[in-house]
Amino acid sequence: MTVTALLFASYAEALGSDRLELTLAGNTTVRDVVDRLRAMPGGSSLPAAPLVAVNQTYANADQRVVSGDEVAIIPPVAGG
Amino acid sequence: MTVTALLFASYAEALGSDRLELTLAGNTTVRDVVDRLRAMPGGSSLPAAPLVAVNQTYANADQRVVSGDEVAIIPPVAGG
Amino acid sequence: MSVRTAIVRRAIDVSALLSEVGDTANGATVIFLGHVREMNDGRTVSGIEYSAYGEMAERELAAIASECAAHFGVAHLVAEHRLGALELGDVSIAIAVAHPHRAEAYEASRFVIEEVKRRLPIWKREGYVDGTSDWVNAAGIAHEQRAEERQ
Amino acid sequence: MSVRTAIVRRAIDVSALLSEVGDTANGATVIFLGHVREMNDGRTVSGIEYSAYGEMAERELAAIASECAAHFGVAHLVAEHRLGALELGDVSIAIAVAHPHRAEAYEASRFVIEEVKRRLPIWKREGYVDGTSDWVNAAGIAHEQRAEERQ
Repeated sequence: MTVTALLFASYAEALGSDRLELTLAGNTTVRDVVDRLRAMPGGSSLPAAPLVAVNQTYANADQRVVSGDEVAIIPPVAGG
Repeated sequence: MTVTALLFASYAEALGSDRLELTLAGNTTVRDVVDRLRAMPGGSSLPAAPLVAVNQTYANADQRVVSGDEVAIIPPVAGG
Repeated sequence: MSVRTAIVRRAIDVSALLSEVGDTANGATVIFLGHVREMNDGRTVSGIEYSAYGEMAERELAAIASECAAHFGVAHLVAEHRLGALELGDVSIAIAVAHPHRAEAYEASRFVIEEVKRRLPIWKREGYVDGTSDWVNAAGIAHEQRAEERQ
Repeated sequence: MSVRTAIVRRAIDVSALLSEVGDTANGATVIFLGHVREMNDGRTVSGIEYSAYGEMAERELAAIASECAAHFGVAHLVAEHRLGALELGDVSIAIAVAHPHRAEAYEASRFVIEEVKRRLPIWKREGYVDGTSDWVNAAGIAHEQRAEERQ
């Protein structure tokens, strides 16, 4: 299965990309997606447990992801 | 001695005037001024202990007033 | 720091107040506007005539603003209260506060309007669509309490 | 009741927002404005570049406004957040709330800005007069806490 990982701000700079297509095994959770990103070059700057949104809704680390999901890794927000 | 009593809003309507020169004995307090006004025609609509300002500063009922003072009887305020 | 207050007999220019408190040192601006409201206590309002103990109202509003600036450390504070005949929707009071931080900006703004309601010697006579009118005594209970405290 | 929110890439027109929430049914309007501030953590700022997870930011801002309207019963609520390169003093966010009563108007306004700070997926890169720039992590601690709560 394939999910789209979105990266923003400092996280996008660290990984050198703001959008990555990841191929993962089935039975995958948010935590697995984060672990995959952290294993990539520059990925060590991501915290082990960042804030994540799946399909634009904040999600827990153990939430299941399915093929086609958009998994966004959210740096500390600073709106306002 | 003479003090100027100022009346506003419903109190001015009740006494038919917004400014009265009152001649009083010496040794006079805010309470005496209020009592004098309440004894006048229409004065019974004034509360026995209204809010009062002497020379534009809120004052207690037992505050002394002296000749030339401006004693304002303040109806319930409704600014804003 | 700048603090300005006024009791006015003209329309309040909210955009002008905004420009007046705007600078580059502050992160937060809070503006409070009071309007003439169509319904009050179940009666349909046609307009409000605001009157005041003018000189004292000016002094009290200035005092409220000074107390606010000292207490909350506001950077800029402008407050104007309008008198005279106001129509539905007209702005009766505008308070603009700028502060480096938002919590203080909100608290300072709220302080000013609450003190205005408590102690500014201003009265309003509400006109109703049925042709009647009445003095508004919104602060009646607080007023009696304050008067009693002073006995 | 009307509720409108937007993530925009143009200057925020505060007067237009004011007109939008104005009607004759409400006694109180509270406007909050966030500005680009000259000093932050002791460094002199030259400007801020705001970026966002755009679609999610639009959804979250709309959700915040809906929650606010439901909770406080606000009559009108308009909130706009700006993205892109902002200069000193520029308005980054404007929140306008109209309510029959002032206490609720203040509380509703405060609710919106606090939720925006907590959960709107927007980031800012602050530029300094010395030519450097940095991602601003004002909500860092709250962020770590939220992330941990979700483990």
